Order: sequence, then structure tokens, then C-alpha cells
Amino acid sequence: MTVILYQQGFNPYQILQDYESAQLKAPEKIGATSIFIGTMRDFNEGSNVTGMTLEYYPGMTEKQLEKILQDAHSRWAIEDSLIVHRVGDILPKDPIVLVAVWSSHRGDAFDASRFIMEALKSTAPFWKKEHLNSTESRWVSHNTNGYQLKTP
Amino acid sequence: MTVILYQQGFNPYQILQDYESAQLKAPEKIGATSIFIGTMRDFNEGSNVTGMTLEYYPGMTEKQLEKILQDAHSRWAIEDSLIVHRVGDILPKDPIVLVAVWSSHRGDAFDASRFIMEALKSTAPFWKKEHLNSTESRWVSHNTNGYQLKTP
Amino acid sequence: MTINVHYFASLKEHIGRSKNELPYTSPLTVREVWEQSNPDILIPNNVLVAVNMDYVDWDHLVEDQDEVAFFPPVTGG
Amino acid sequence: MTINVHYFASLKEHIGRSKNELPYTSPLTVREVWEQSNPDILIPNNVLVAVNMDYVDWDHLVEDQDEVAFFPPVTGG
Repeated sequence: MTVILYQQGFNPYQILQDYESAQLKAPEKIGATSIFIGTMRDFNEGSNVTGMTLEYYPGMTEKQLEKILQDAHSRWAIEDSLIVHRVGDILPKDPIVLVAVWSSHRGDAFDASRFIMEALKSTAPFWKKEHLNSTESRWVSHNTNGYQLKTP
Repeated sequence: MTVILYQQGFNPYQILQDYESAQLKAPEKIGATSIFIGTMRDFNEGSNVTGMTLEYYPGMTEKQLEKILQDAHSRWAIEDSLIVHRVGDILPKDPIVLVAVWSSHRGDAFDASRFIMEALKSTAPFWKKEHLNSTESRWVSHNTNGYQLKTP
Repeated sequence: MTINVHYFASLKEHIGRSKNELPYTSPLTVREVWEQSNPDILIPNNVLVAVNMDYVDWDHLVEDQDEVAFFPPVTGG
Repeated sequence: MTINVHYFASLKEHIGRSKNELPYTSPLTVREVWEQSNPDILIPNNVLVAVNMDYVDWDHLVEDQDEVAFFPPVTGG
């Protein structure tokens, strides 16, 4: 169970590779890894977005992310989990968030990774300010619910 | 939409990094990437497993995997998708399958990647023979349904 | 006319071969392809069948040069 | 006794400052912490409140040296 906040850009695939070789618990028990990466688009709600500033609440942000992981571990049979989140100034195509869950069986990994993302989106203290051009910017008002989409 | 079968071991994170920099369509539209990696455990149904041979049906396997991706693209708003699957002789901790889905919004990426994995598990012609020790081996009889697990 | 028949995995071991050719004259379903290829072996439970690499039902009619495949439940991923 | 009050993001810009200290003598709810810190500003819709970095309800009672934070809906991820 690991939470990392980055002030600078990060490479999610390098982080995953390093984490698995250095820190992952019980790799021989792992049958399933579910990973989510959120990246910055260059558009949102009809506008071009040239950049973004991610504000957070030092101390509370980490505490809430750790609670989310503890909650996921209590609900599902998962072996390990990781949240990496960017803060500060961000450019389009930059990774913003990385969530990874390792488990024996895929149902647990899929369910837990999605739960972690939805909990993060609704309770972790981060606030995005989108820069529309050199002078104009706007706060993102709220996150949408990621479960409210068509399913098979 | 890409399907790759590997006779040898593969590094899923290297493949993802290479795919994103060389082949990914419309990276500035991507807000969400959902990835699943299946790896070989050293136990299954109560036995230690020392290795595994993955048989497939050359031609049909690729055809069915491509149909699964087409089906996912017709059901969800996704930008690109990838299936990588190992065949032949496999050792514990080796990656067996990699599924990745890129989309603007996370609901589509989560739903589509899980759909692809379940469709692969139930319809793609692969058969696992588990090696329990130097002389004994057994065919895996069937896959379980990954949706039949506790959810929040 | 001829049908090419393939078997995979545990079914291949059960049948004792990976393929056979089946000459035929009148219309055949894939069930009849099995029965004529393996007159002494009942179709095991859960066996799947594909024609030209697409899944079909057991009453699907084959055509000349079709590739018919029988195999057990798939266990990839 | 003193409460440390913090504001974040759009709420910080709306209030015009990122924090204040609030001296107090009798028991206070977090709602009263807002009202005494910002007597001229109604609590905007959807504002969230945390005490010592955990979410609380608006009638939660604060204690000496508590860190109270008010902020808009979160938008990370």
C-alpha cells in the first residue's frame, strides 16, 4: 500500500516496473494487475485547455488516499496497491493519476482499482484550475461519477 | 486496435510505452487508460504449479481477439485498444495477457477493458496445461467468470 | 468433397490425433462431421465447434474445403 | 483557545485569504467557525469541511488547536 505525490512529471510505466521489482509483496501470488492512468486532455467541456494547476491539501490529501487504499484492502482480496498523483503545473498529455492493484484473481483487481479511482475522484482533496489561454483560467467545479456510463 | 501473440516472454510496461509513443491514435484526446495484466501464479486449485504450456489455434485465436476488440469499439467510446497474449511454455510470474484501452473518459476505459478480458477468457481459443512437477501435468478445465465476485 | 477436421488441447489427446480429412457427398452438419470422423467416441460435454475459425452451432452445415475445429472450453487469459 | 482555519482553491479566492486564526471560549461547531471567521459571507453550496484532515459534519464540535479546513468539491484524478 503506497501513496506518492509528484510535483514533476512522472512516467507511469517506469514507476510500475520499478515498484514491481523493488517493492511488490508476494509476486508469485499475483495473477491479476489492474491499472488505471488518468492523463490531461487538451479539451474539457467544449474548450481548449492549454494547461492546468493542481492544488492539494498537504497532509490531508495523503491521509485520504491512504484511507482509500486501506478501505480497498478491507473490501477485496488484494495483495498490494499503489496511488501516484501529480500536483502543481500540468500540461496536456501529462499523466495526472496512476492507480494499480495487484491480486490473485482478476475480479478483485478490477473492482478494487475502479473503487479506488471513484473514491479518489469524490473524496481526495485535489482541485484543478484549467488554463484556457495566457490570461484566462477557470476552476473545475466538480467531478462526474465514473460509474454513470453505459455498460454491456 | 492491435492484437499480438508472443512465443517468448514480454514486458507489458515496455510494450505499453512503445505502443503509446509509436502507434497510439490521438494521444491528446486520451484522458483515461485502463490496463489489465494477467500473470502466472505458482499455485492453482490447491496445487503448486511449476510451469504451463499455452496451446492456441493459429488463425482463429487472432481472428477472435480482433472480433472482441471490434465489439468493444462498437459498444464504448474508446480511442484505441490492445491485446497481447503469450503462447507456448510459461513460467510462474511470467505475464500471460495484457489488455489496454485508451479513451477520453474513465467509465468507457474501465468497462471496455473488463469486457475485453471476460470475452477473451470465455471465447478466445487458448488452452492451459499446468505442469505440477517434472512428470505430472493437467489441462485447466474451464475459466471462471470474473464478474462473479463481491462488489462494493 | 472434403472437410478438414482439427482437434485441440485435451480433446486432441482424448481423440488421439490432431486432425483428419473427411470425404463426403451429401450435406453434413458439424455434428455429423464429428460422428463420421469419430464413430466410436461420443461428443464430450462442453465441446465447442468452429467452422473456418468462427463459432457455429452443432447443426451448422459444412461446405467443401471447410475447416472444422472441435475443442474443449477455452482457458486463456 | 484557538482554531486554525484554512481555505482552498476557488473558496480561497472567494474568501480572499488562505487562512485565519479564530480565538474562542465556548464550544463551537464548524458551522460557527465559518460564521465567526466570515461574518459577511454565506457558506457557498457544496462546501466541504474537514477537522484535523478528516471530513466532518457541519455540527461537529471543534477543540483547542484544531485545524479546520473549508474547500469546494474535489476535482482530482
